[in-house]
Amino acid sequence: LSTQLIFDLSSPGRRAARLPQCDVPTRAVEELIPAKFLAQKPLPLPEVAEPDIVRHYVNLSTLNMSVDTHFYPLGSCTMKYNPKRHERLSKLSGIVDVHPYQQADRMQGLLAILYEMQNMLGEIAGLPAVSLQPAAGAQGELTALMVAAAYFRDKGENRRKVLFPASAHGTNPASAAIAGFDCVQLPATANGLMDVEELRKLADSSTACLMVTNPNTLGLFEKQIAEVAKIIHDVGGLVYIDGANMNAIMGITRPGDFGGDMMHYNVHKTFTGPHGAGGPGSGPIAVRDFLRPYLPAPIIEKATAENGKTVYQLVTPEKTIGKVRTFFGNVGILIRGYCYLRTLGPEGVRKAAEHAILNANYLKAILKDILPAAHGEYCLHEFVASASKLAKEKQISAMDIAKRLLDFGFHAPTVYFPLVVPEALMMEPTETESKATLDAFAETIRKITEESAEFLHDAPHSLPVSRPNDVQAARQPVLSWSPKVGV
Amino acid sequence: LSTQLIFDLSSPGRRAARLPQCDVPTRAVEELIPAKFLAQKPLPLPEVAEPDIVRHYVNLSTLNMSVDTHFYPLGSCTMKYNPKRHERLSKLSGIVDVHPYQQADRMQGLLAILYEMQNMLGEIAGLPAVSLQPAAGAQGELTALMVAAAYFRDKGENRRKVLFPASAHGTNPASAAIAGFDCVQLPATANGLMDVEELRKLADSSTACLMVTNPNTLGLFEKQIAEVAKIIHDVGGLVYIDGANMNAIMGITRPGDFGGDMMHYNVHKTFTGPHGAGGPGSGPIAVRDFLRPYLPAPIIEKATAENGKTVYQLVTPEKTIGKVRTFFGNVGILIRGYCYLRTLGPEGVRKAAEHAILNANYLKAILKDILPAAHGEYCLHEFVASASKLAKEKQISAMDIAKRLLDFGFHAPTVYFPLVVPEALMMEPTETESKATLDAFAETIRKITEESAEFLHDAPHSLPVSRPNDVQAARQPVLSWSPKVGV
Amino acid sequence: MSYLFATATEEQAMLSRIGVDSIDQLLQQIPKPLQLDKLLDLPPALSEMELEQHLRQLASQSSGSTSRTCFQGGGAYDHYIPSVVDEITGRGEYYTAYTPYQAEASQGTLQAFFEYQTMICQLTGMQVSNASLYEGGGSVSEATLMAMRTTGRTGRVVIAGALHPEYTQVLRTYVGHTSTEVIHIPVGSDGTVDLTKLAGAIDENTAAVIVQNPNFLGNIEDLAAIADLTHAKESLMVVSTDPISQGLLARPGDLGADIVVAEGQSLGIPLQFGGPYLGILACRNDFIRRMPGRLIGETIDRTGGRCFVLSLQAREQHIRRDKATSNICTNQGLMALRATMFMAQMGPQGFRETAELCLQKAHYAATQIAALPGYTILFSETPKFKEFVIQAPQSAQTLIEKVAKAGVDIGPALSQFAPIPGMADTENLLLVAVTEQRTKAQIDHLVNLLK
Amino acid sequence: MSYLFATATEEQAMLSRIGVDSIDQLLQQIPKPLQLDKLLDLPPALSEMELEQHLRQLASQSSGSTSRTCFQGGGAYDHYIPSVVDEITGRGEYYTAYTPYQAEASQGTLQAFFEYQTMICQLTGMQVSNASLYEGGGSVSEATLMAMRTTGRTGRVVIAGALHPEYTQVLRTYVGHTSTEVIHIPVGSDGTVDLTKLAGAIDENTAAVIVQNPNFLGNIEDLAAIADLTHAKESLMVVSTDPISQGLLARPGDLGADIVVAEGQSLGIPLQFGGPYLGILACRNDFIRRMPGRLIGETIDRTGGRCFVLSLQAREQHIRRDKATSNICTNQGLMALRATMFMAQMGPQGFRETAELCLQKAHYAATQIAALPGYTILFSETPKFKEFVIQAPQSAQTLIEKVAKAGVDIGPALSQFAPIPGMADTENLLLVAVTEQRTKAQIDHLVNLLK
Repeated sequence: LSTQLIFDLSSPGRRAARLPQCDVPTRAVEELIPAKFLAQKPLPLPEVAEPDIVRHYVNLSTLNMSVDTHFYPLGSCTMKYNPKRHERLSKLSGIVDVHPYQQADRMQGLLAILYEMQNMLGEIAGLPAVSLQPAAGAQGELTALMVAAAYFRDKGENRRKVLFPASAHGTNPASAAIAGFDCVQLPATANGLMDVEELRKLADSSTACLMVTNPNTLGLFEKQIAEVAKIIHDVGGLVYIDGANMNAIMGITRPGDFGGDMMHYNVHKTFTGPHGAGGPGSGPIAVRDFLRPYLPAPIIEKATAENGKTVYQLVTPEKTIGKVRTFFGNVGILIRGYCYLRTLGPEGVRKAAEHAILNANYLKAILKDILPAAHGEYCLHEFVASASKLAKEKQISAMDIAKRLLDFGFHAPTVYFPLVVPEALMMEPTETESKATLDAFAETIRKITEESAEFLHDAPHSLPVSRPNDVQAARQPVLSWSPKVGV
Repeated sequence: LSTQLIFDLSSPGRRAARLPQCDVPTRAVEELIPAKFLAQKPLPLPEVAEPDIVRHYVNLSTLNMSVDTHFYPLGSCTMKYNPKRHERLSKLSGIVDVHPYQQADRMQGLLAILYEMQNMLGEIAGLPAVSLQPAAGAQGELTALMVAAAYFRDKGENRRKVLFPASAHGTNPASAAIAGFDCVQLPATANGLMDVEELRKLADSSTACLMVTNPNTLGLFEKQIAEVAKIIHDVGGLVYIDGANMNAIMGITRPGDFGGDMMHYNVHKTFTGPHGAGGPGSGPIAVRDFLRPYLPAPIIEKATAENGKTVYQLVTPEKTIGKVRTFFGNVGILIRGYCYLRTLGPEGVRKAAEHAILNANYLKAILKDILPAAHGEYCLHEFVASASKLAKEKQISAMDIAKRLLDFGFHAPTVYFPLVVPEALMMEPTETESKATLDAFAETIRKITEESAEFLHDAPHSLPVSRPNDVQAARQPVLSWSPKVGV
Repeated sequence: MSYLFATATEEQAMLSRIGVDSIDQLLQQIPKPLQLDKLLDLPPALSEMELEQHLRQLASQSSGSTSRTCFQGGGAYDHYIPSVVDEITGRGEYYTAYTPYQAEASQGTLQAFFEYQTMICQLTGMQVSNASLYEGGGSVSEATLMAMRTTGRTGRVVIAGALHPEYTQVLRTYVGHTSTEVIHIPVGSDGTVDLTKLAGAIDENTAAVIVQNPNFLGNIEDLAAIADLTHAKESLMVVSTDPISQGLLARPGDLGADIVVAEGQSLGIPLQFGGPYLGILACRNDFIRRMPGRLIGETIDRTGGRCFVLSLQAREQHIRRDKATSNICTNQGLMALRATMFMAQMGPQGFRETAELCLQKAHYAATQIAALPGYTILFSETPKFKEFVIQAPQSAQTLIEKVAKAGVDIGPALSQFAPIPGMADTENLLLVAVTEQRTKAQIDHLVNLLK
Repeated sequence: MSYLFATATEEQAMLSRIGVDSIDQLLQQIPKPLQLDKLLDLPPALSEMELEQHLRQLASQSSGSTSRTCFQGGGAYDHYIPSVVDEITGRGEYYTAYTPYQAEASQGTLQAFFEYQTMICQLTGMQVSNASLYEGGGSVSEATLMAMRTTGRTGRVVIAGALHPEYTQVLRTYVGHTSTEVIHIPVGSDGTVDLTKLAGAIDENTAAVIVQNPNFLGNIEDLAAIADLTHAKESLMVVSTDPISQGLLARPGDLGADIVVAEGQSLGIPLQFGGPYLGILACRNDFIRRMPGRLIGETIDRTGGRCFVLSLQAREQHIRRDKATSNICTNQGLMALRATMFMAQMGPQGFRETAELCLQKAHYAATQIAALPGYTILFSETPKFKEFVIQAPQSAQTLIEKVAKAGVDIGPALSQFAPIPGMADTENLLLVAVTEQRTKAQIDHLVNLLK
C-alpha cells in the first residue's frame, strides 16, 4: 500500500478540505471574469480524503533516512542534530506570520533578531558587512560574485577571470559562469592542498576572484591561505571563501583574518537550518567594509529615534547590485540559525567546531586500516577515505560500501566526491554524534569489507528499493504521473 | 540499535537540558533545608544528550502501528482518524496554558467552550445534565454509579444490586464493585441480545442499576431496550448506558430516548480524542435532570451579569457526590471533542454514524464466507466474526489470523472478546476508512486462511518481535530496568 | 462531510454488496419509534478555517501562562516544557495508537512505558511503578485502596496533615460509601503534621497513613519520622510527592515510603485547566499483584529476543471483572510518554538545577514579600521548597484580582478550600508558587504589585 | 555544551585513540597566527527556557497576521494553511533529511517530490515541473535564462506589463552584466499590457516574453493574445501565475505558455517575512534538458520494482560545473512538500471554492471602497481576481499607518516601487488583497476605517 501514489488513492468526488460559505453578496463568476479567461474543467488534481493524505505521507516519510532517525555522515553536508526548540520558536506569531511588506515600525522585534544575526555572522566571519538575502549557499556565491563584479565595474576594471581549485564544489564554477566570469581551474596537488606556484602563474590583472573552500573538501586547512590571499590581493583581485565547511573553524579562525574578502554561509548546515529533504537553505554573505555599498537591498541598520529609542531600519546600500531574490531572505531559516547561535554562545560555537574535529579525527583513526584517508595526518571536520585498495584487491567499491551501510541503518557518506580522490568516501560525522555511534559505524564498515563483493554489488538487501536504474531514468525520463489510458 | 534502552545510552556526565543561571541572591541549600531532608546522591536517571533522546524515541515510535500509519480495526475502540486541526487548536494559548485555579472571569472563552460541550453531549445523549469531570470511560461509569448511589441514599433506599449482561466490558462490574455494589451477571442468549425474561426474574427492589452497552459489544442494537428499561424503572432502578459504542448511534437514536437514565461517553473514541497509546481519555457522563443535583463538582452554568453580558460560572451541584478527580477534567481531550462536533455539525454527526455502520456491514458482507459473524443479519458499527470453523477444520485460530495480519500492515481486530463468541474477532472499521482499504483487508484475510496453520502459529514473520512469552512475563515479572551488576 | 471516505458511487456499490438498498435499511435494527425523526440540535458545521477562527477568538478570551506571569500553585505548576517533549509526543505513531494489546505492533509504546516505569522508580526510590493513572488525587485514592487490599485492613485510613484538599475530597468520594473511617490529623503550628496527634491516630486497623510532601501549604514533612510511626503499627505509608522536588529532596522510597504517588503534571505536561495530567503510582516489589493500572513487563519472544508486553493482566478489569484491583482501562499513556521525555531531557543534573532554581527563587520571593508592611509568610521557620502561604493585609481574593489586572496570577486563595484542618481563619491566606521559570524581574514586579 | 556528546572521559579516550594529547594538537593544521586568540564577541549562551523567553519577547514586538487583519498583497498572501501541512512537514524524517542522493534511503522524499512535480503539472497545464526553485522572482529569472538557452537567443527579453517590480529587479540583477536588452512594455489605461506596444517590441532576437497573470496590479491579462504575439516571432512565453487563481482561471499551459513559473507561497507556506517560499517552474516536455533545478524521475530498481531517483543530473552544477543549466544545489524541498500537502488537501473542489471566495470577497471589498467619497478603484472595468489598486484621497503611506492603528494591515503602497512603467503618480495608490480568510465583518471594518 505504501508504494501507491497519491493519485492511485483518488476517487471522483472525494475531498478533504471544506471551505466556508461565502458571507458577502455574490455575483455570477462570469459577470466578474469573461468566460475566455476561465478554466473549462476542474483541475485534474487527486481527489482524496484527509485521512488518505495523512496515512500516505506519514508512511512515505518512514522510507527516508534522516538525522532524527539515523547516523547521516554525508560529507560536506554537515548533517548535525536539528534542535527541536528551533522548530517551536520559529513558529511564533510575530515571526512566522509577518507579511514581507509589513512596515518596519510594526516589526521591530523581528528586525532586531535579523540585525543581531547580521552582526553575529559578521563577527564569526571577521567580515563586517553582511547580507542575509541569498536563499542558499549557491545564491550566496552568485551574490558575492555580483558584488565583486559591481566593485570592479565601479573601479573601472575589467576582470574576467575566476580561479578555483579542482576540488571545489560544482556550485563555484556554475555561479561564476552565471555572474558572467570565465572559470579557470587550478590543478590538484598530491597533498590535497592548493598549488600555490600554479596559482602564482595564473593570477594576473584579469583575475577578479579566487574561490576557495577552507577547510577544503578534503577536510584540510589550506595552510598557505595567507600567502595565497596575498598573491590575489597583489594582483588586485578578491578572495572568496566558500563557507560550506565553516563548522570546522567557527570560533577558531576567521575568513576575514586569513585573507578572505567575501564568504557565504550555509545556515542550514553550520547553524542547523535544518536540511528539509533538500532545502530551504539560507546563504548569507559577509564581505569587507569596502564592499558593503554593493550589497543587495535591503540590509538592516540600527539607529536612534528622536525619542532616544533604538530603531531598526531596512536600508538600501548606495551602490547596491539590486536584489537577487524577492523580499528579504529565507527568514524562517535565519531565525533557526539565530536560535542556534544564541544557544551556543561564544564558548559553545568554538566547542562545537572542536568536537566536530574530534569526531572526524576519531572516525578517521578507527577506520584508517580499512579505509585510509588519502590526505593529511589529521583532518578537520571531515575526511575523504578511499576504497581504492579494496576496489583493487576485493572488487569492493565505494558505492558498494555506501549501499551496504544502508542495510545496517547508517546513511552513506558522500561518495565519489571530491573528484580528486579515487573511490572517495567523504565522511563528516559532526559533533552531535556519540563515540558509541562512531564505533558502531566503523565496526559495521569492517564487517562489510569482509563480505563478498558479489553480495555487496547487490546491496542494499533489506530496503524496499535497491540500486535504481539511473540510466533508464535519464534515457526515458518519466517526471510525472499520468493516468493510465482506458482505465 | 533501536532495541537499546535509553539507559544503555547513558554516559556519566552527559546531559541534555541546560538551566539558566540563578538571577536572585542565593543561599546555601543546607541553610534552607535541613540536611536530613536532602537527597544524598543525584537521581539515578539516565544521562543522555538531546539528540540521543530524539533519535531513540523517534525510532521507537516506528515500531508501533497506529491510525496514522495503518488500518486499525480494533473492535470496541473506535480507532477513527484523529483530525490534525485538533492538535493545532488544543495547543492555543488561552487553552493549553490555563491554570486550574484561574479565576472564572479570566477564562470566559474556555468556559464557553466547555459549557457548549456540556450542552452538545446532553443533546446527543438525550440526557440534559452533564459532568465533564471523569478522566476516562471507566471513571465515568464509576461516577455515574456513585451518583446513583447518592440518589438512592437520598431517597432512603438501600439498593445493592447492579445487573449487566455477560457481554459487558470488564469495566462495568469493576466500577460497580468499587462503587460498593454487588454485581449480578445476566446470562448470554443465542441471538446475542439481552435475555429479557431472565432480567425480569432478577430485577427487584434491591436493583440499583442495569448497566447495558447499546449497541452491545456484538455490534447489535438491543431491540428490546425500551421494554428492558421499563422493567428496571418499574422496580425503581436506573438504567445505565455504557456509551462505548456511541459512534454507531449518534444522531440516530439517543440513550435518553430509549430508556437510559445515565450514560458515559468516551471522548477519545467517539469524538476522536485521540487514543494516545492508551490514553488520556475523557469520560463525561450525561444523566436525567433529577440526577443533576448529585453530579460531581464543578459543572458550568451560564448566567447574565448585571451589565447584561453572558457569564459562565463554575457551580457546585447542591447534593454533589464530591469530586472523582482533582481539578476540572481532561480538558485537553474535551477541546478536541468540541472541535470534532463543531466540524461535523448535526448532519455530519449522523452521517459519521451511518458511514461507520455502512463500513462495518460492508466488511461483514465481504468476509462472511470465511469469517462469519455469529450474530445478526446486519450489524451496526462493528461485528464479531468467529474463526471457530477455521479452528475446527484447519486449526487456524483467531489469534493466528490476528498475528498474521500484522505482517501485511494491518492492525489486528480485537480478539477473544466478547467472551460469548468462541474464537472471536471483533472488527470495527469506523467511517474514516475507504472501501479500497476494506477490500484489501478482506483479501488479505482470505489469503491468510489459505496459509498453513503451522506457519500461522509462528506469525508474525516480518516484525522485529513475534509471540512474546506472556507466561514468563507474569511468572517472573521484570517491570523495570536495573543496571547490570559489575558493569 | 469531513473525514468521510465513501463517495456516493462507492456507497451504492457497498450497499449493493451488502444486499440492501439504503443505509436506512441497515438502521432497521433500531426500532423506528426509538429513532430520531429530526436532526440533533447542534451548532452548524464549521470548515477548518472557521473552526480555527472560532477557537482563536475564544482562546483570546482566556488567560494563559504564556502571555501572563504565573505564580499559581496548589498542585499544578508552570514549569518549563522542553521542546523535545512536544516533538516526540506529536508523532502520530504514538498519539494515534491505543493500548498495546498486540505487543508485536506496539513495541514502541511498550518499551517507552517500560522506560517510564523505570524512571519513576529512579525518581521515587521505589521498586516498581505502573504505567500511569489519571492524576495525582486519584492516585492517592488508588494507593489507599491498594493499601487496604495489601494489609487486609479496612477500618481506618489516616491523612497526615496538609494533603491537597481536592485529593482529600476525592478520597472521601471513593471510600465514602464504605465503613472505612478517614481520620484527618491537622497540621501543627509549624505547618507540618502534628506528630503526637498522628501517633495517637494510627491503630491496628489502619491500612494507610497518607502524607503529602512538600505538603499543600508548601512545607516539608519529616517523612522518616512519619514512617516510623506508621510502621510501628504495620500500617503502610503512602507519600504524595512533588516530582520536581526530587531534584533536591531525599526520595520517599529512601525514607520508608511503601507506596509513592504523585501528580506528574510538572513533568512536561501543560496546565490545560487541570487535565489531562498524570497519576504516578510506585511501590515495593511485594505489592506488585495488588497494584492498580497497567504494567509493562520485559520478556522474550518466540525467537528469544527481548521484548515488552502488557503484563500481569490477571489483576485487571477485563479479566478479573468485579474482582479486579481497579476499574481503570484507558490510562494516561501519552502523558506518561511526556513525562518520560521530560525526565530523559532533565537527567540528574537538570533535575537538581531545576529544583535549586525553584528553591532559591521561592525563598527570594518569600523574603521580599515578608518585608512588605502587613504581609507575613506563614510557617516561616519551616523548611519549604517552591511554594508558601502568604497572610495578606486584605482578603486573598481581593489581592488576586488586584495583581491580575497587571497580568500576574497568584493563588489559589486558601478560603476556597476551607475548612483546612488546623487552619482557622483562611480569609487572607493564599498560596504563591515560584518555579524555575520566574525571573527576578517578575518576582520584583509581583512584590511591587503587592505593596 | 548543548547538543554535544563527548564527555570529558570519552574525549580523552578518543584523543588517545587518535594519538594526540588534546584537541589543540588537532588544530595545529591551522597556522597559529591565523587562529583566534580570544573568544568571539557573541552574546552569551542561553538555556532553552531563556531562549524561549527572549524570542517570545521579541516576537511580541512584531505584528503578524494571526493577531491582526491582513489585507496585504503584492506577491505574498494570507491564505489559510491546513493543519495537515504542518503535521506532515513537521516529521523529522522529512525535515532532517537532505537532498535524496541515496535513492534507497530517500524514497519518501523522492516519491513526494515526484507527486509534487505531477501536481504542479496538473495545476499549470504543463508537461514537466522541476522539484522547486527558491521563490517566484528567481523563477522568472531562471525561466528567462532557460528560454535563452532553448531559443539560442540572447538579444532581448520583453517584460509584458505589470510584472512584480521585485521580479523585474531580480531579473535585471541576473542579466544586468550581459548584453541582453530588457524591454519593459508598460500597462495601458486598462491596467493590462499594451498589446500594440508589445507586438512592436518582440523581435527575432527575443528569447522570452514574460507576463504575470493576474498582474502585479491585480488585473487579468489576455494570455492567449500574448501567446499569439510571442509565438509569431518564435519567442517563448513565460507566465508567472498565482497558484490560487488556477481554481478559476484557465491554465497558462492551456493558453499557450511555454514556461510557467509561480511564487508557491500561497500553497500552504507561512508569510514569515518573505521566506522561505517556493519557486515553481514548469515547462513543455521538449525543454527538459534545459531546465534548471532538481528533477525526480521514475525508474525501476534491481528487482524491477518501481522507484524514484534524482534524474538528469548531467544538467546540474555538481557534474556540469560552469556549463550547468543553473548553479542551484539546495532547493526548497520542504516548501515543495508543504505545497504538495496543500494541493492534496484542496483537490479540484477545494481550489475552486477557495478561488471563488477570493474572487467574491475581493469584489465585495472593491465595491464598498469604491463607494467611499474620494476613493477610486483603478482599472475598475478590467477583470480581477483577489487584488486591486486603490486610489486614496490621501497618501497611501498615511492611510496604511491610519488603519494599522486599528489592527488592520493593507498595502504595499505603490510608491515604494516607483517608477512602475505606465503608472505616473503613485503617491496615493496602494494594493489591497482579499483572501478567502477575510470575513465580511473584517471587510466592513476596513471600509469603515478608510472613511
